[in-house]
Amino acid sequence: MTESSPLERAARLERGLVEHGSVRATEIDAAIARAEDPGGDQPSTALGARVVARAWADPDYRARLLADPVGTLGELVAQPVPIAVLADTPSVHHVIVCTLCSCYPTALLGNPPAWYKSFEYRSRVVREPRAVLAEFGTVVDPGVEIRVHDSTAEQRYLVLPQRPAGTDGWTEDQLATLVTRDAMIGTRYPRAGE
Amino acid sequence: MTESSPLERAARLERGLVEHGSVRATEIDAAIARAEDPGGDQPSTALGARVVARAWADPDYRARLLADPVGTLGELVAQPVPIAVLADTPSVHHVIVCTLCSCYPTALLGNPPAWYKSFEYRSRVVREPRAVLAEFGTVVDPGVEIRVHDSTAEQRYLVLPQRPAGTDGWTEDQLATLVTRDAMIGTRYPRAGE
Amino acid sequence: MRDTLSVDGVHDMGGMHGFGPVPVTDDEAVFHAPWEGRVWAMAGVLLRRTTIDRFRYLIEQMPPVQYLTSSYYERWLWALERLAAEHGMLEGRGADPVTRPALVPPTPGRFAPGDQVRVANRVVPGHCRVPRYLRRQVGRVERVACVWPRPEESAATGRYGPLESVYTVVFSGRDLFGPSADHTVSADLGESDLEAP
Amino acid sequence: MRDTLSVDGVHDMGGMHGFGPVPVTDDEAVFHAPWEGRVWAMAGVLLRRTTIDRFRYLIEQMPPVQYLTSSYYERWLWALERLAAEHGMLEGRGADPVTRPALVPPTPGRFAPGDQVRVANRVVPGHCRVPRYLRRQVGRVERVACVWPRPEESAATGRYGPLESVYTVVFSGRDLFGPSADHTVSADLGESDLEAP
Repeated sequence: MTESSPLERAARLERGLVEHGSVRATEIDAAIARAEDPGGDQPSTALGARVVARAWADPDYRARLLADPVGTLGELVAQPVPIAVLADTPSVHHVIVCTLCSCYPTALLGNPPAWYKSFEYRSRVVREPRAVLAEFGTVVDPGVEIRVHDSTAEQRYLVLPQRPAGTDGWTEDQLATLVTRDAMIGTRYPRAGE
Repeated sequence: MTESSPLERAARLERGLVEHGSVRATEIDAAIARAEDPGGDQPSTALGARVVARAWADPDYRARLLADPVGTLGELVAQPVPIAVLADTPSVHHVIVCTLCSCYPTALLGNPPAWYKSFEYRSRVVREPRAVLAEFGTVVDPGVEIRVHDSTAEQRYLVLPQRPAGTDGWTEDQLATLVTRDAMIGTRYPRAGE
Repeated sequence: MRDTLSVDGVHDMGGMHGFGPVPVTDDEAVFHAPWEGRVWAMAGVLLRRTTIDRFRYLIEQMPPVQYLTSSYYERWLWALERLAAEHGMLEGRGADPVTRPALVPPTPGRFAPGDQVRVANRVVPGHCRVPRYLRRQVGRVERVACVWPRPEESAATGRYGPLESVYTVVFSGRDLFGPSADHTVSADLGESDLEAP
Repeated sequence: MRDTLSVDGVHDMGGMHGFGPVPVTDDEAVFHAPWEGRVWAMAGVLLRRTTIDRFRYLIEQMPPVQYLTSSYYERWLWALERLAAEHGMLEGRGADPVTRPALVPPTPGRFAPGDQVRVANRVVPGHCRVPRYLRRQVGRVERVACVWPRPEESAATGRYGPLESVYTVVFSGRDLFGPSADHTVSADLGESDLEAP
């Protein structure tokens, strides 16, 4: 392997693959465009926020989402692998990680943030989740169990946080503004209500 | 910490330590001179070879060496920590390593070779000693148990190889020419006799 | 390339010390350079011709220092170069598409929710999805998570292997990381990676 | 400096995959550059003012990439800089000499030759001389090796800790590394690191 830069190596690989018909440059372009500017029905943080907001607003949807997450999420966007929804409660706070690589619910949320893929997060959150969450500014009550889910198989996870206080009567669209990506991974709480 | 070279950092540290009386430059010079050109009674591979040759030649010495290694080796050079002598037999071949750092019988043999301190040796020899020994050109009969000693505490190890065939009647000095450093670590056999 | 030596690699870093604070940023850029996007998208195409486990396994074979000093998409690029090479994709050969298995509902297997299980001592060289910090630990089955092909075979062959039940198993943080740990850890482990305790 | 986080560090590399062939050379140079000799000799002097365990512990706190990309004496230099700093040796303060314990004959302890023992699950952060590949494995006591201060305390305080018996324990390579391993491994483990199986 030469010592060329990743940029040069990536370009060389793509040229070779295109030349021999293994990829088409147009499909690469289209995939990047979709990832960087997803429409409303493409995997993205915004899509995940809609799911969480609806689960907060609609008890039937929440029940369906927990009982059949693949089917329920599949109504919005195809789920090629199993996915489980982890509902936080007053006594359990869920956090997801993939210590072995960087498995993430991309089929729902799009690409993971850089910190999720970092060695620091991967190595530490299974061992000392309270210390790691504190680095996000998240302090979990000592009486609350933190459960860290290591995504060691093909099943993916989505955290369903507790609905913030002070949001009585809010619409789904209003609720969705409180749902951050990190809240769906479990490293931060949703934004506060009123 | 600055990005200066190890050479610059080492010089800066030494200047600071000398200036404040923590070390004397002359004792540094003297220690290096001893390590690089040990006299006959300083720890070195040659000293270890004398021990092994004598154990081959003198059954009483061998018995004392195995029964009281610290005392027996201490007749030649002080042993500040425990040391055990591992006698190879037709059915067991001993190899030493320190997976956690690079512990080595320095009080007898002097400083370890670079490969002994390498990540490759430290990581692999406890897991696949036959493959590692093969990289030294050493093929151990499949019927012989390889025992790898991980130097995890302060006890150090010296391997006492089997006396090579074809050395009947050899003097200790002659025998000592067959004893290599690697033979006392266990990664190679002694040189062959006649 | 040595193809059989990655089970105890540096990629298996769960529980490791020394990596320092998490680089928490609110940087939401999907790609931090155009080439990253192209590598990501090429992976999406090429992964139709092999298994996700094969791709992971290739990454796991990066030498430790290179793994730790490469960025995320550099590791992907390294694996894609090897994937293209092993299929002769740059010499005009190709690879047949590989079908991801259809999702089937979880089915009852050897273990049931509530069972205590011990994680097997998975040390045989090759790809493996049992992190080292869980080896030989005892946990409790929470649910049957799914049915999925065994990753060992999928990684070794580049074709999806035989199906098996996958269980979500919960462990005490105290068992794993000592008395100061007050959390729990769950992992999804295949039936062949679990034993009666 | 975070002083309590090295038990699962990259230095604990016994059994790790990925490091490639051993760099076997017949190069017998004791030092490969003059500064290496000076670092080695300075260590000899400074180690009279602390414990060998403290020195090891300092090295173990190098960040993983730095550890893996530094040479042997660079790691020593890094630790000596920290050792000098923690004793204020460059500000005119010094450190009292520390006496290495006198060698005493091994004494009978809790375990006897022939006993089966289980290695404790040593996961509490701090210095530790139990390699990870031996945690919770069962072996057989071969002999009482020596009596020596507990390295945990010696590392934490820079003064030698309470004495304990150290046992040479033999393990089956098969237990540690799977069915293809036909060798045995021995390690010297302190009484407090061993349990009845």
